[in-house]
This record gives sequence, C-alpha cells and structure tokens, in this order.
Amino acid sequence: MVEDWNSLSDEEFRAIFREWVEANCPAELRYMRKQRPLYEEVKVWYQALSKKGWLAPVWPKEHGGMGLSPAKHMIYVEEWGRLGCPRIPDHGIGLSGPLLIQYGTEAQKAEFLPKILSGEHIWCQGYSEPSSGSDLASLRTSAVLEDNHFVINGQKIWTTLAHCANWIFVLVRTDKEAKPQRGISVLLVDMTLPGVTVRPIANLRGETDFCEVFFDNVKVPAENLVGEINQGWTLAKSVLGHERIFLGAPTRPEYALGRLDKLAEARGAFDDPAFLSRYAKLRLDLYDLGSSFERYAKVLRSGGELGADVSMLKIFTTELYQRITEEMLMLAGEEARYNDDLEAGNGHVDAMNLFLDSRAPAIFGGSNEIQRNILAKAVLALPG
Amino acid sequence: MVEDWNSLSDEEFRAIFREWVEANCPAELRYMRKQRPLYEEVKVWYQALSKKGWLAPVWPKEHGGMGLSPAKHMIYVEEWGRLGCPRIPDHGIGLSGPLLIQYGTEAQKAEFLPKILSGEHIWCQGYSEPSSGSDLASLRTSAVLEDNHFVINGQKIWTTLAHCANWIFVLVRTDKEAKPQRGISVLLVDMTLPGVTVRPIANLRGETDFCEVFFDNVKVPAENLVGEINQGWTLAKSVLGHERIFLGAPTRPEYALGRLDKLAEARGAFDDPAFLSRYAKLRLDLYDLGSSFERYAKVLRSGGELGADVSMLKIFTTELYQRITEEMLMLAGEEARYNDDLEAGNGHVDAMNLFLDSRAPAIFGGSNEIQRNILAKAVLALPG
Amino acid sequence: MPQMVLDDDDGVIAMLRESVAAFAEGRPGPQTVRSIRTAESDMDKAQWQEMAEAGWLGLMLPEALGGAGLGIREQAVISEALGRALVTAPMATASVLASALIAGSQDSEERSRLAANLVSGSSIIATAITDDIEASKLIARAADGAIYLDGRREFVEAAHAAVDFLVLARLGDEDLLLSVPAGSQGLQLIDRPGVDGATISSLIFTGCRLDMSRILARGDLGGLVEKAIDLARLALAAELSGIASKAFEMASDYTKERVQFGKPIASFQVIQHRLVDLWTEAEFAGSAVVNAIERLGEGDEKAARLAILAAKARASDAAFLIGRRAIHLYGAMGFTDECDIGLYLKRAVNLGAMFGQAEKLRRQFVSLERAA
Amino acid sequence: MPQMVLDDDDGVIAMLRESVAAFAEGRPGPQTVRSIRTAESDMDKAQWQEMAEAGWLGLMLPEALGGAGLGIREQAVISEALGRALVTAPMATASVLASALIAGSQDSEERSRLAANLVSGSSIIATAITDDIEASKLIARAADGAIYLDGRREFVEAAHAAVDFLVLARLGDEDLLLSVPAGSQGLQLIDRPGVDGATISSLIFTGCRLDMSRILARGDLGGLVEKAIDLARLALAAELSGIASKAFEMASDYTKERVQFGKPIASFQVIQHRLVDLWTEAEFAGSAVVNAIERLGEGDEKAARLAILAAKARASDAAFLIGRRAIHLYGAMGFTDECDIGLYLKRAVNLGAMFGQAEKLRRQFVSLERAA
Repeated sequence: MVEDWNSLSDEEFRAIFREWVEANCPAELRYMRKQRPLYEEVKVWYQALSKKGWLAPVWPKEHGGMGLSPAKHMIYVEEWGRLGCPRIPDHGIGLSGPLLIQYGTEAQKAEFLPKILSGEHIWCQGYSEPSSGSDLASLRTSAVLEDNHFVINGQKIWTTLAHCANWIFVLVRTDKEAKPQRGISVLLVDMTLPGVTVRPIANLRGETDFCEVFFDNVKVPAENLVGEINQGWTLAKSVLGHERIFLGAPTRPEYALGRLDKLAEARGAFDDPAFLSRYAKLRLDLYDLGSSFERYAKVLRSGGELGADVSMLKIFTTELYQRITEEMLMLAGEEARYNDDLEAGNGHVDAMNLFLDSRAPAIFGGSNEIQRNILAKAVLALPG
Repeated sequence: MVEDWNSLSDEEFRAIFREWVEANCPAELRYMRKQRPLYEEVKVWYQALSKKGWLAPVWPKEHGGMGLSPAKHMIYVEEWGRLGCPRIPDHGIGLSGPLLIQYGTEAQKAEFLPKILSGEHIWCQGYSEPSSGSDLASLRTSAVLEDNHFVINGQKIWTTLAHCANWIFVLVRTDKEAKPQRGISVLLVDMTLPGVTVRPIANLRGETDFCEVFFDNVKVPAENLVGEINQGWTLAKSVLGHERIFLGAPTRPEYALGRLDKLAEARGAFDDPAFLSRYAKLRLDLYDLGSSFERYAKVLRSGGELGADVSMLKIFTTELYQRITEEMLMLAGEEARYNDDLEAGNGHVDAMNLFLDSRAPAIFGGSNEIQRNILAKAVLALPG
Repeated sequence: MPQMVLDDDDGVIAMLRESVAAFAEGRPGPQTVRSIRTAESDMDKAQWQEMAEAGWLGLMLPEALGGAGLGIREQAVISEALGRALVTAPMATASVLASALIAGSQDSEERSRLAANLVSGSSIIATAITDDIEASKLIARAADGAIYLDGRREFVEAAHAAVDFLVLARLGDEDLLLSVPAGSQGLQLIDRPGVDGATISSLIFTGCRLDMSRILARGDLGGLVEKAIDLARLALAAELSGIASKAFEMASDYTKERVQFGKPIASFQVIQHRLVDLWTEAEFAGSAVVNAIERLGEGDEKAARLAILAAKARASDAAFLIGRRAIHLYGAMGFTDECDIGLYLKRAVNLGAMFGQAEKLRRQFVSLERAA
Repeated sequence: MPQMVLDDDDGVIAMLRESVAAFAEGRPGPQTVRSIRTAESDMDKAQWQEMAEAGWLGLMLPEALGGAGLGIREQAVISEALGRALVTAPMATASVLASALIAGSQDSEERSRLAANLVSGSSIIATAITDDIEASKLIARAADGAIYLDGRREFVEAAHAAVDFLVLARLGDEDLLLSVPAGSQGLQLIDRPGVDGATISSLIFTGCRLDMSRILARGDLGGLVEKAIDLARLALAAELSGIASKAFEMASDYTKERVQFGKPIASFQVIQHRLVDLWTEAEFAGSAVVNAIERLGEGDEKAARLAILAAKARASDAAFLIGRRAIHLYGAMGFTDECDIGLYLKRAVNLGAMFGQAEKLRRQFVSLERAA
C-alpha cells in the first residue's frame, strides 16, 4: 500500500495491476453493456478498489491515492479498458477530489476525501445549464451570501448520474456585475438539503445517464466554498489537466470496431470486397488514431505537458466512433430496424445501442465545433 | 430564318436543330479534348452558325438572334452538348451582346452586335482583379473621364481567352469615394489600343485558357460607356439572368462519368464490388442531379423565374465532377502517374486532364463557399 | 421548405397536404410514437381508422374495388406529409403494398373482402413480404382440398393488429399469393422492439392450414410482387423525403433560436454551410421522388424502376444524414429522448432499411442500367 | 508545423533537416521541377550529384559497402524534408530501393561497384520493379554462358539518366536479381510524361544479353524484394508526409494573407475548420510514419509490415487531400501553373501511386492482419 508504484518498470506495474484486476473484478461486471452503471450496480468493484487503495490512481499518497505518474496512469487506464472493467461513478475521484486537493482547505480535505474513497459520498458535477451548452461562461445559477450561508437558485442540466449522487459541486454566479468569466464560484452542495430536486433525463438509448438538478433557495454553509470567491472559472478549468488526453483515447471506436468485426464475421461480410474496402478505411483510421494517441502518451510519459493540439484526438475519435456504428447499421441490413441487439454467432452485437451512443461524445465535453474553433485559434493561430 | 422557333413543339425544334448540327458541325471538331478552343480553331463552326442565324440563341430576332424561349434554349444547349459540339468563344454572344441589347445605345447596338455575329469582334470579359477574387465589389481598375475620353489604368485577371479576343468589356471604378458597389461602370475597350497588354496564364493542365490584361493609360471614347456612369454593378449582375442554371448543368460530371465508364470497362473494374459500390454512388448522384436540374428547367420552360436556390446545382455539379475524376485516378492505379491520356480499349481516356480541369469550376463563377454563403442568407434566411 | 414540386392546377395536392397537416394537429405524430412505444404495441389502430376515414388507405385501388382510383402521385404527397408529421403508420406495407397485391390478384370474393377491409380500415392487412422475393416464399403443399404452409417470415409490421396476412408461397412450380387469417393454428408470432418504437414481428408457419379460397393469385407472380414492392418503395421514398425535409427545418429553426457566445448558432458560418448542404440533400430527395413519379407515369418499365431505386436510395440517405446532423446541431438536447428530433432519426433508420437500404438499391440500379 | 516527432538527443535529426533546407535554398525544388518538365527530362543529374555529396544516397547501405550505415529513421527524416522542399529526385527507387536490393545481394565485384556508384552518385541505378513482384519478373534463359532477358517493365524512373538497371527475372524455378547496363542491345525505352514533370519510361527487353557476372542474387528472392519495397514505401510515406505538411502550411499562410470582403479569408470559420481538418491529416501522417519507423525497429516483421502499409496509405491520402483542398483555398491562383501548390498536388499523385495506392494498401493491411 505504501509502495512507490512509479519506481516499478512499466511492465512490472502492468503485470501487477492486471493480475489483481483479473482476480478482483467480478466476471459479471466485465464488458457491461451499460456505459454508465449506477453506484449500486458496481459497488463490489468500487469497494474492492477502495480497500486495495487503488481507487484514486492520481491522488497523492498522503490522501489515499496511488500517486501515479501520468505514464503509470496511462497503463492503469489502458488495462482497465482492456480487461473490460465497468466505469464507476468517478466524479469524486476524477474531479471533486483533485479540485479539493489543489484548492480545498485542510478542513475540506479532511472531511471530503476519505468519504469519496469509502464510497459514502458519490459526487456529481454541476457545470452546464439549459442555455449555456458549450459556452460555460454564460451560466446563470446564482449564489448569494447571507448570514454565513450561500443561497443557491437556478438549474443545472446534463449532470451525469446526479440521481445516484449525494454531493454535487456546482459552478455558481456570485457576482452578476462582473464579466461573464469573472464572478463565478465553486460550491460543494449536499444533495439531501431541502430545495435540491433531481430530474433524470432519458437519452436516445432510453437510459438515464444524466439529469437536471434544480436549486430552489438551497442554503449551504459558507465554508463549502472552494478556493476564493469569484475565482471559480479558473478552478473549474484547471482540474481537467492531463486527463484531457483521455477524451481522445481510441477506446470507444476500438470497442465498436470489435463489435463490427464480430457482426461481419457472423454475416460473412468479409467476403464482400465492397464491405472490406469500407472496413479497411475504418480499421486504418483506428490504427492511425492509435499511432497519434501514442505520440501524446509518449509526451506525458517523458514528463512533458500537453498543448491544446491534443484536442484533435477528441474530434477524430468521436467522429470515427460514429462512422463505425453507421457502418454497423449498414451491415445489419433490414435488421437495422430492430432496437435490440443482433445475433452474431455465439453472442450478440449491440449495433443500435452503439449507433445511438455514438451521437453523444461529439457533442459533450466541448462540441467538436468548439474544439475546431480552439484548434484554429490556439494551434493554427488563425486570425479573427 | 424568320421562323418563330418557339411556335414549334419541343420535339420538332430538337429534331430540326439536331439534323442541321449533324450536317454542319465538322466531325473533327466534335468531342474535342480542349475545353476552351481558340476562335481560329473553331472558326468553321462559328461561321456556319453565323450564316444560319443560329449563333445567338437568345438574342431577339431583330438583332439577328433566334429569340428562343428559355425552354427552347435549354434544348439548344442540351443538343449542343449531346452532339459534342465544341465550345466557341462566346463572351460576345452570351455577355456583351445581351448587355448591349439591354443597356446599350442604338449606336452601340448598331456598331457592335453585327460584328459579334460576323466573328469580326471576339469579346472577352474583364471582371476579376488580382485582389478581388469572389469579392467583385472590391475592384480597383480606374477610369477617369478627361476630354470626352475615359483613361483606364489597372489590371484584370482570369480573363478567359483574352489572348484571342479583340474587344473587352471591363468593369472599372469611376468614383473612388463611393461605397464599393457604387462607383463602378462598364466600358467597351478595343484591345488593339495602345496601353492594353495581354499576358496568358498557363493553368494546371498546361493550357492557357485565361489571361491577365493590363491597362496603362488606355484612352477610350466616352461613348463606349454602357448604361449610366457608376451603375455598372447592377448591369454586370443583371446579364447573368436565367443562364445561371447552366452553371449547375450536369454536363461536366456527365462527360467525366462516361470516361470513367470507358476506363472501368477496359480494366474490368465492374467485376470488383468495391469499385462498383463507389461507382454506384457517383452514378446515382449524377442521376439525381439530373432530376433536380430538370425541376429548374421545368420552371424556365413554363415561363417562371429562377430564384437564388438554383445555386445549389452549381455546388453539387462541380463537387461531383471532382469526385468522379478522383475515382478515375484511383482506378488508374499506378498509371495515375502519367500526365497523358490512358489507353482504354479502342480509344483513350483523359483521366489526368479531367482531374486537373475539375479543380476549376468549384472556384470560378463564384466559389462554392460564396455560393453557400448566398444560399444561407438568401434562401435559408439564416441570421448574421 | 424542401418538398416535392408538383403541378397542382386543380389544387388536389395542396388539399391533401392540408388534410394531413390538420390530421397531425389533432393527433401529433411524436405523441403517438411514444404511446406505441410505451405500450410495446405494433401500431395505433384508432389512428389507422381515422386515416381510413380521411380516405388515405388503399387510395390507389381501382374504384371497382372500392378505392379512390388515385395514382402514385397522390399517394406520394400523402406519404411525404405523413413523414413530415411523423405519423408512423404502416402506410407503405398495410396500404400501398397490400393494395397493389390485391389489385393484381384474380377476381374473387376473398379479394373483394380484403379490398373493402383495407379501404374502410376496419380490419388491418399485414404483409409478410420483403424485397428478397425468393426468400419471401413459404413452402406450400396441397392436401385434402387445402393448403398447408411452412416457413418463417421476418420483419412484419402490424402483425398483432392484423386480421389477415398477405403471404407468398411456393407450391410445386408455381407461386401463390395467399391471405392468412390472424390466429390461424400453426401460425406463431415472435416480437422484437423496432427502432422507432413499434414492435416488429416474425411469423412462424408450422403446417398452417388454409382454405383454397384464400388463394388470391397463382402462377409466376415475380413481376406482380416486384411492381408492388416498387410502389411501396416509392411511398417510402416520399415518406423519407418528408422526414428529411421536416428534420432539416427543425434543425434550422433550432439553430436560429439557440444562442451561444451571444449569437444564434445559425449565424456561425460552419453551421450555415452545413445547413445549406442538408437543405440540398432534402431538395434532392424531393426532386428524386418527383422524377420517379413522372417516369412511372410514362410507362417505360425499366426507366420507372431505375427512378424508384434512385428515389428510395436518395431519400433514405437524406433522411438518415439529416437526422444525424440535426441531432448534433441540437447539441445535448438532441441526445435526449424527450426531443422529437431523435424520433425522426429513428424513423429514418427504420424506413431506410425497408425494401432495401440505399447501398443495395444503388447497386441494383447500376446492374439494371448496365444490363441494357 | 506538422512533422514527425522524434527523439533527437544527439541533434542528428535537426542537423539532417537543416541540411536539406539549406540544400533546397540553393536549389529550389519547384524550380528544378519546372526545368525537368521543360526539358522533357527524367531527372536533374546535377541535383542528384549534390545529394550524393551531402551524403544522402545509399545512407542505409552498410559501411562495408561504403554507406553511412544509418537507419530508416534518418532516411525518413531526409525524405520528409525533401518532400517539404519539393525536391523531386528519385530517392525512393534509385537510392532506398536500390540500396536495399544491393545490401541483400551476394557479395560480388558487381555488387561493390554498384554500391560505390550509388553512394557517390557518379552513376545512377534505376530500378525496374513495382509492387506486383510476380509481374515484375522478366523471363530469363541461360545460353552460352550468358543470360538472355525478355519482357516489359513499366513505370521506371530515371531510365535515361541511369547507367544500370536493377531488374528481377525468372530463370527456371529460381528468381534472379540482375543489373542491366543502360544501352544494352535488346533493351528499348519508351517514354511518357509523368504528372510531376519527369519522364517515366517503359523498358522492353528483347533477347537482351547479360554476362553471368551481372547476377546479384538468385534463389527465392520474394522476401528480399518485399522488404526492399517496404523500405521504399516507408521513404515514400515520409516524403508524402512532408508534402502534406508543407502544402498545408502554404495554404494556411495564403489564407492569412488573402483578403476578401475586407478580412483575411483565414478568419472565416468554414476556412478555419477546414484548415484544422487538414492539419489533423498532416499530423496523423507524421505520426503514422513515426509509428512505422518504431515498429520496424522492434523486429516483429508482421507488425512492421502493417505499420508501413498504414503509413504509406495515410500519408498519400493526406498529401492528396491537402493538395486538392489547398488548390481550392488558393482560389483561381491555385489553378495556375505558376503557383507552386499545384506542383505539390502533382507530386502527391505521383508518389501516392507508387508501390500501391492507399486503397490497395489498406486492403493489404486488413488481409495481412486477419491472416493471423
């Protein structure tokens, strides 16, 4: 538990991690169809990681994390995916935790970090609002300081898994007079407080990955402010850090291509040169995405920092994911009319599920249009 | 010669026109590889049309034209293409003539129209300038009125076939203080005047379809002004009229697909389902372009006017032309390395020639970006 | 708004369009889609009945059989309007395809009964025929003055609502077109959820016994069935064209309302150009359907067939593309189930896959054209 | 600027790049392209000689054969830089492919002579081998202590400049790798203009007689030739990647300068997004080449082969796409011959079609990978 993981070679670390995961991640949780399972559904795995001290790969060890370097973290993520481990509700580990570690008071750290690790607090993240979309700076949910409490009013939307969370960290406007990006603060809110209402939103796949969260005169203690008042914009942006690279990881198209393979095998499509030609383009796009991803991973491994240019991976991987699932529907032929999974030899392929799911990543996490705007300005230095 | 062509049925007119063309357009001029032959190269055909009175299909009969309705004109153009007649230097017939008929003085009409019909005057058109591109209103070539003469200074570019023309009609700035689209006039200029210099520009195909034309203190009589001074912008825009539809005609992709067919036959490519699949997409795009073109042609035939929406055909046909020629290079395999024509059974296919030529139409006649801007505003009424 | 441009001297086209629009106002399509889905049902029978009352069912049946004796032109106009309004009734199969098969059958009491039922909407006729006509044929054998059917047919719409099924079967060296009563012994239904919410069924025939009177036509029926499917395809193309057109409009309207960075997103050039391209696709779809209607009216069978293949391919690609892009233009909202735009996309997927996906139809077009 | 990202602890990479850039400053690539085209020549021999002096020819040959003993990494860096500068020398064939064939040959005087000539640039060695290895084999027969060759080989670069040709031939059941002296009796050249300006020749062998000493290798040479072609492909991929990168930069720079409607066109969002996509393609091309270099260094033959196929496919598609789009971004200027951007596109077409177009290589990738 107190080992310095970073002192191991990559191969050693990979082997140790892999062996333990194989032994401790229950088979029935591996390769789940559900992309965002609830805490209750994956509690066993969450708790196993927690007990082992492997729940928070990048937190410093003094806070109960593994203190992994970016290089080792990359291996952790790779093996997690390769072994088909389910996604856990990870906003506490990935966002609130790092935010508190960097900007929280000692009291906040002492209060919240252990409860994230224990699973007592499941966090969600209140960024987007109905009118904001990719333009976060336009948010309108307000918090007014009264008698050592903030009184919050407003609405958040696209809050992932809010219906199974008990804490939320929200971006609120604390100064209406300031310029859009000023006057924003970060507050930690107990979702069991009066005035907090959660409404799950069904998505195209009929699942409820995200919610609306309403705040109606919700009173939270002033000490739940993170960092300085009106400085929330900077905080919110900074917690993303090197994890941005994972938005561009080939994970989703890789999975989808694997399913396309399976379906194509079952249908004998590899004997059709027309399919093969289209498949080959998708296969090579995925392969080349791997080469480009590796280039950035290498930078991280050697201790470098990533620039804005890494966003090209997010665009490429999300659009490739879509193209693969569209090919899957084409291959399905008239079976593309079904909403459920398709038979494919010994097993099923969730073609429609993937097709619909693939609509999301190109929109969320900053739409691909926003990403291209950023690249045009920050990387290509185009005018206007 | 004095018949009312429009009183014939479409079929009768088509049959008459076709029969005469078959008999009078020399075989060696049909299906020429060269897209824009010089006057000297096609003089025989020009003169045959002239003698027959069929050179100017849409000019009113009192000026020596055929006075065709848009419907009959459509047939004229269709048959011309179908029979492989060469393009003739047609700026006099298509642009200067209509401009003078609509806006010219009686003296101008009497002077210039007969000489267009006789072939004595070969016209070109001086619109674009080095810095203007698709933004015509920014032109800088100036004309100053002195002693009943305009003195012209400046430079035109992309002037098609200027090196075989002896007259040019130019857009010039006659008022530098006015807003960009005001202060522009149209002048008729004898290209043999001192101070006019023509420099042909080779294009990607190594041919010289267009030129730069320099004006160095060129003095032209004031009576060479067409219409009112400073009203040239309106004049220049108006002469396009219903002929805009021909920018969207399927002619070029149709020809290119025919060549692709021939090459594919010769190489046995229709046995490759991967080729067939890509070919089928191109074939159907062409077929559907025909259906959409027909929709607008029908409007003209029934005496209607075309709106800005017809520009979508220009975008579609020029981009389809490019895609077809790109497929041709793919089909050529390693022979795509050759600059000359490819053997294809009993004949040749000018794959590289077409590929390079297809770069132009998406740029000229208002780039496709400009066309999309116009459609967004004028048809879809999008804001901003 | 992109739609089929048709001559309408007598105002019939406009009238049909208005009647569908009025119908959809009283019975909004998306609402019906959701209620069918929630009920895990295969269709909304009350809606169908109202459509019958509006005179839209079997309208291409000859007047002698109780139909309106109208043509594919009027059918296409209605289908396009239904597509726009997302009225997801099984029009292409239970009305267009069924009508064409019944019209092409021999005169019989059974035929008259079916025709009357179809037009009145009183009992629904499902078709168990796909574009793979050979594979659509059940195995028939004749014994003790009856016909026995075996085999399995997939992708049947409205199978639970149906009172009769139209099926093809092979008996010795001839084809049979038969009507099978719902609930027959030896006929089993297996259901799967369809992407647009309505259940799609497979029919399993195990020695299913039919009266000889159930034979509607016999002999070489390939040509009849092929032409009937072509009409269904054309109706689908029109419906898809309507879906494409409406999904485009919804996306276009949304981008005008949606403000980001202080401006409606429709003012961003990238969005504008994308909308122009989608609009072009929708316009092309409409023109392709009009072209098919006209070719069909001219009597050159091959030319008509080509035009129909092209129209269905174009319209389904247009609806699929526009549906996908529209969801993206709606942003996160587009990814929610409560936003109607997703229903348009799902409907486009469903109809696009019926009687041949675009790629398959394009390949058929080329082989037919080159077979000349 | 998009380019291969490689570790360069000892600064060799930077040094190589600078030396190519300096070379191109003295001898601008586009100028040489135009002079070769005007002269209807196959290459610029003086330029080649200077490249030899810079130490770039045969640099992968072992030191024992007079080479620099460098690897594909350094070769790729040079090829990429040549691509950027549009130095259109036959590097991939007359240096990379020829070196690999010579290095894989048996030790002989002839081999040493060729190696020395290659490195010194004093006499040029053209290769008459395409990626269709079987079809590349001439028919050989042995008689009176000599070899006689018959057959025809297409797509030979630098055929007029060459002093020797490397050819493959089939003699009975074994392959021969041979050097053929230019001007041999029974060897005829037929020329055609290449798209990038240099002549491409076909060689026709009619009983062409060779000394036995001209045999460089014999036996089953499939593996040797395949690996040699893979190295040439990787060099081409690097060169294409350089072309893509430079063409992107030229287009990007042009859009910043070019003013329309009062603004540089690079400020229009549609242009910006298009440039972002082109830039991504160029970056992907560079990463694909780096990946191939690394896989090749790891010794897993299949993994290396896959990576090379991918790199050539990606880089040629990137260069072709960027070339086309760049011409469009240049507007009318891009359609003129005097604008260099067209030369980049033409070079991309030429190199893209050598040793397999992208589509063909992708299909090879998939069949090789699936053959596992």
